[in-house]
Amino acid sequence: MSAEPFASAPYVVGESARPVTVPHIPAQELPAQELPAEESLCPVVSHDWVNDEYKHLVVEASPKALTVTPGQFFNLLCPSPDVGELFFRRPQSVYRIDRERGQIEFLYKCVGRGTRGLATLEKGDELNMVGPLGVGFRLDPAWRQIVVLGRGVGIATLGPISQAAREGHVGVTAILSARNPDFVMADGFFREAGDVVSVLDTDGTSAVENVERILQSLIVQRLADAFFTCGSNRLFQLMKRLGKAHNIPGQVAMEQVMACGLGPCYVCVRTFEVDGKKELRRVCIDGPVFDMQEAVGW
Amino acid sequence: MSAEPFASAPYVVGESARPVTVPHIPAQELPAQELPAEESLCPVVSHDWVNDEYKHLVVEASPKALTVTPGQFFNLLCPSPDVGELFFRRPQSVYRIDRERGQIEFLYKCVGRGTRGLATLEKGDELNMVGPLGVGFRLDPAWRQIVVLGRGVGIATLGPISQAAREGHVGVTAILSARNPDFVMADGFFREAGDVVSVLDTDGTSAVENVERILQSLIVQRLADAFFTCGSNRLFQLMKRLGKAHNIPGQVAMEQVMACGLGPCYVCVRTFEVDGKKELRRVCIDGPVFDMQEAVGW
Amino acid sequence: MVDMSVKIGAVTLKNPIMPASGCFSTDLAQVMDLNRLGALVAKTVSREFRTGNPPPRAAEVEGGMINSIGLPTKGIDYFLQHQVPDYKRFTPPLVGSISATTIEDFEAMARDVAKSAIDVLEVNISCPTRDPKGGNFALHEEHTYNVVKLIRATTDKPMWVKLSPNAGDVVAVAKAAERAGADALVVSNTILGLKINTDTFRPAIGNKFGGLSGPGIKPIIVRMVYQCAKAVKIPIIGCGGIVKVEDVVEYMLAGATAVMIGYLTFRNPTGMVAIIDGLEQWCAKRGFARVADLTGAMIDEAPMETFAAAAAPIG
Amino acid sequence: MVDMSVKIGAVTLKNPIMPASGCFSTDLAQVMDLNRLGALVAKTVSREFRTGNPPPRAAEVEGGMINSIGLPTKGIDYFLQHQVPDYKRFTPPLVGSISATTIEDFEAMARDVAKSAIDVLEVNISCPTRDPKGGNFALHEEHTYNVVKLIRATTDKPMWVKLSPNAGDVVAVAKAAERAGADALVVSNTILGLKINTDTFRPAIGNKFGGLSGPGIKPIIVRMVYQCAKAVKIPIIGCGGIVKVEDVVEYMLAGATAVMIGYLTFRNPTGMVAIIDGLEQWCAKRGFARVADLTGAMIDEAPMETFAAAAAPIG
Ligand SMILES: Cc1cc2nc3c(=O)[nH]c(=O)nc-3n(C[C@H](O)[C@H](O)[C@H](O)COP(=O)(O)OP(=O)(O)OC[C@H]3O[C@@H](n4cnc5c(N)ncnc54)[C@H](O)[C@@H]3O)c2cc1C
Ligand SMILES: Cc1cc2nc3c(=O)[nH]c(=O)nc-3n(C[C@H](O)[C@H](O)[C@H](O)COP(=O)(O)OP(=O)(O)OC[C@H]3O[C@@H](n4cnc5c(N)ncnc54)[C@H](O)[C@@H]3O)c2cc1C
Ligand SMILES: Cc1cc2nc3c(=O)[nH]c(=O)nc-3n(C[C@H](O)[C@H](O)[C@H](O)COP(=O)(O)O)c2cc1C
Ligand SMILES: Cc1cc2nc3c(=O)[nH]c(=O)nc-3n(C[C@H](O)[C@H](O)[C@H](O)COP(=O)(O)O)c2cc1C
Ligand code: FES
Ligand code: FES
Repeated sequence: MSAEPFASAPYVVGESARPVTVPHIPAQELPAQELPAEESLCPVVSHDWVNDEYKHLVVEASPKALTVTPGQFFNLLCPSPDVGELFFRRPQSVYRIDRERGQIEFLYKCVGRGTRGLATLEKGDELNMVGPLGVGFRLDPAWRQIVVLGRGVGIATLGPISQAAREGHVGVTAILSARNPDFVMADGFFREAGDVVSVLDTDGTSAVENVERILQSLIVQRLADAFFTCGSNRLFQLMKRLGKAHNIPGQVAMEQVMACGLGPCYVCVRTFEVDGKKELRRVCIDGPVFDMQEAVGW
Repeated sequence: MSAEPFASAPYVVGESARPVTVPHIPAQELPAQELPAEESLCPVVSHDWVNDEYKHLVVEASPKALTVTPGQFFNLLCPSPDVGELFFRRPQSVYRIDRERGQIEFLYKCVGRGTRGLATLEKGDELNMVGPLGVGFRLDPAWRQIVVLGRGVGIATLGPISQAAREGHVGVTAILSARNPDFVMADGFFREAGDVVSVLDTDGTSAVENVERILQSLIVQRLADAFFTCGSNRLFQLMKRLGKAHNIPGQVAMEQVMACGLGPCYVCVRTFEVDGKKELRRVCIDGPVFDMQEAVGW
Repeated sequence: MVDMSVKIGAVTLKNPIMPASGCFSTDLAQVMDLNRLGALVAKTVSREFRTGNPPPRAAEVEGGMINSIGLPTKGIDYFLQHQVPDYKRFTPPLVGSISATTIEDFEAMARDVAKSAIDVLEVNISCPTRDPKGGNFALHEEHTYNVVKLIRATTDKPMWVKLSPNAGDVVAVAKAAERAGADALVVSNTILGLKINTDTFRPAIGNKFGGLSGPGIKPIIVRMVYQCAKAVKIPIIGCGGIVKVEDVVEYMLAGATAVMIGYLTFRNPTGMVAIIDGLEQWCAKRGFARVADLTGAMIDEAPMETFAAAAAPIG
Repeated sequence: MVDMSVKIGAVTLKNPIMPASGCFSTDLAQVMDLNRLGALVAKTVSREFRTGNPPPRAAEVEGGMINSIGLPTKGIDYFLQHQVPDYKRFTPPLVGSISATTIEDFEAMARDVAKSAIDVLEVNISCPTRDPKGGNFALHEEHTYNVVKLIRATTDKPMWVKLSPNAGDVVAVAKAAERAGADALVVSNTILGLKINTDTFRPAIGNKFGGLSGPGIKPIIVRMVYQCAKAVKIPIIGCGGIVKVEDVVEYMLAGATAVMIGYLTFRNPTGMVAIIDGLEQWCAKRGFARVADLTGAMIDEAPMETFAAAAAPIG
């Protein structure tokens, strides 16, 4: 076809799912430094349904994308699942980092247009990702045993910190809460990192009181130097209460609707409380991982 | 995926490229009759590049779509070639009707977003078409020899009337005007129907004066009972002038940007002149084929 | 079984889905059963023959389309003698839309058209393409009051007044129309816009400015419907960018009693019928026995999803 | 080589591409070189600390997005002590944006902020989310005149006034701002809209109403830029829905001297830089030696594609 493209980059052109530019080297006024994040196009390596609602996506990542640390996220330009446009990107935290193969993995739940569009990607397609973004989890070298408690998509977010703990020879107990056995995801993956306890709605084991008993017993056994949680406000409140009572430091990964994902727009705020004073922080750049005692919940 | 679809039909859903409803039987106040047109989904049988700019599309048509007559058109819901939406359908006249195989063919030029999007359809994909629409060509049983004169995409529109003429044992001389030999399309197809004369920009034969000489000679040889044209305003003006001088009836297929394609919106008007009085007519429902002497041109 | 009927003053529609003026004619019987519709709405007519504006008359824009048709019409006599009987072959109530450039002519038009077999008189005081400088009655509350008042005095036919989203204070205009005796408000006509062709440097449509319609304008018009519904007691008909069942629901939640649909018909010629069917299913699934119960059912409070909503004072 | 610089009164920008206030911060240095931009534009600041509005603060709509952030700010002292120096690490001129609810406070804010190292004072009299009833200065020409006049008296810094598309007569407001001494106009802020969640029946964003931005509003704002450019002599900065090079060209043809970009950065964080590069290429290909020559270069006549254009009288 010899005709001129309809419109130039970025956005409306056929090229629009592609990254729009290679970031320029900062001007000499700035310390010559690597930019920490970028918009990159990552080929899909595999993309499979884990159960009725969740998909597991593996992409070939750029070198910069591979610098992602546990708890950080990427802001994904999902293809549209229908004839309408998608106007926002969708944030997804990284579920597994395979630096050897140069791959990054996501585990996500299909809930609306964005994730339904994401689900249409096939092996070989390219995914436009911005990242790595945000403040991830911190591991204190003094900790010997940590507890991660996840429910639903929260399980995905807790993957890399468990992986990192194992690599740092820190023991991990993963409590994975789910509706039924089909939704206990990645337990094999967590088992590589440490002990796994699944709690279910179907047999009532996921009840807050039962999870509290499990946590209490881990505390008694001195298997809980630090708490990590994601995915359930009820379970977060439980961990926060126990953490406070037993003086166990904790971190929580939070979610909020985002527009920019980078800090400027103040769309993604959540409430925090420090010394009895409430304040709003941005999930995208102040988080998504926050101190458990400062977070108020959602 | 167990989640509810994001939005119901029509339009924004994944279903939105599908026809939105089966037309209801008219209420009894109306004579129970078949509706003349419909929105239908037609599987793509083949779709090939003819040259750098033109594509040839064959679809499996619904029974109603197959009632299309030469000069009529379909209003096509083209897929978007980029991340933006397409808000208008695109009209394309039918290029070949194969009632035996139940297929309809289009020959179109890729000029902008709509046709570039159309070009992305692959064998097996479905094309949403509204039609058949408009008033097509008329063949007078008294005519023994007709002349069709087309340039560019206009050639496509003249295909079915040449086909119909041959089936009615009417002789056809097709004058096909093009930039260079690559753009003399479908000459084989026209050759089945009658004589073909190609005139080119490259060797100067497409000049209006030369085409005039060819037409004059056909008139002298009594091979021009009626004129048909499409695709070039200059050539239309030539045929109109000669037709008027020699009292040869003529028909012209016209184009105009459309919104509804069905008559209500008055977007698609062109100027016509009858007895010295100018008036506007709608290309979609009063045409696209008009009396050559009444059309003013474009 | 869902009761799909809605009442707009004295007029009962068998469902809340109508075409928008200028986006509908009996030509659509080519593809659909017009008797399915809640009402039929004719193209705006004015007294004299009008050619309309130079082509191109429409173009795609990012959120839908822009048009400047220029209200072509064969005039009132042709409308009364040919078009009204043509529409009357079908069963739904017929809404006749009128336009004029002077208040006196509007009064005379209303008198003449109201005497015909139409069921509702729609007063189009808001076409953005008539005067590019924006001198439409619906831009100003006094002009609106004056013209509606005068028309009200000429006829008892149900009168719907079509407002303009280009007014700075649409609520004031809505109240003026209500005070002057409108039976319902149509919110609204198109939004004035401009598209320039960056190849030719010329306007994309012949009349330069045009009116925007289609999905992109919906959030603006939904806001206006909501604001007007809080301010007036007469029913409101939402119009702007409806392309799916949820859009109708959104308009009704905001306070609309019924809706009009324009652009969708260009995209999906039988879309209105699909929406009627889909809306009935939506109501059934959500447990609404009457579609009319959706009107104004929006819950005004913020979505209390987060503690922050409680913690953050509204600026 | 294309001369990409543009002059806005006394200020020269090395190219016409700037971020829009509230859609930019030095946080973007995470992904791009901020020194590429024509100017840096800070988020609007007001005197006191403001928390902003309850989440959710933004949602997708058909033509882009709706937001009601509520102008959260750490206040003027923090802005002057921390944010101005932070921005001043970069080379492009710095535009400081201020807001206030009273005319007196606006005057005091302007005096205090203009004394800092900012290069341009942007007066945001048009944020649609401050008062949902719409009590913004930029809705009315006298209010605009009064506040701009008072601010003008306090400072010689270049002053850009940001208008509201919600004004009924944006041209009158533009003229009032010019008369009162504005050096340039930003056309414009967001359009007031409403999105209702049809699952929950609640507003989609915490503050109920929000401002629309993104591609869907472009034809409306381009029209306003065109109208204002015909009516005032001071430069106009186009702002609304720019997502590609051609959108910038369209705004400049309509009369804009430069543009501001908001939404695009959310979709493509480095989009502004891509547009700067693409605009230069576009100019080179089209034979424009200076990008500034695009300003107002629209050919006003209709596209004379058809004889009908000549034949049809404009209604
Ligand atoms: C830092 C972060 C990490 C995340 N990691 C994961 C993950 O690993 N796996 C996973 O399944 N999900 C994750 N999410 C949630 C994921 O972003 C949302 O499920 C997704 O954006 C929903 O988009 P949608 O269009 O499919 O649904 P929508 O129909 O848009 O919305 C469905 C729900 O998702 C919420 N939502 C919509 N847009 C956003 C947005 N931009 N940001 C956050 N929430 C939104 C809505 O409030 C609504 O409750 C993460 C979110 C954040 C903020
Ligand atoms: C009755 C009829 C039959 C046609 N038959 C054929 C055919 O057989 N083969 C063929 O190649 N082309 C045909 N055309 C022209 C075809 O419709 C346009 O080329 C196509 O719509 C361009 O769309 P686009 O998005 O690719 O280009 P755009 O970028 O939208 O526009 C490119 C050019 O096409 C014109 N155009 C845009 N939209 C329309 C529209 N809805 N209707 C008409 N013109 C438009 C524009 O004015 C412009 O000059 C026909 C047009 C009509 C009205
Ligand atoms: C092509 C076209 C012609 C129109 N003609 C008229 C008209 O004659 N009278 C009128 O009141 N509104 C007219 N309108 C406005 C529509 O009735 C409607 O108010 C507007 O299109 C918004 O609805 P939509 O977004 O569903 O199209 C016209 C709109 C279009 C697109
Ligand atoms: C999230 C968000 C925050 C905004 N904050 C401000 C602001 O603080 N001050 C201001 O003058 N405009 C603000 N705006 C309006 C933008 O500056 C701009 O006028 C508008 O978004 C239109 O441009 P766009 O379509 O390119 O986004 C904001 C817009 C958005 C989307
Ligand atoms: S999403 Fe913009 S600041 Fe977090
Ligand atoms: S395209 Fe609507 S009347 Fe022809």
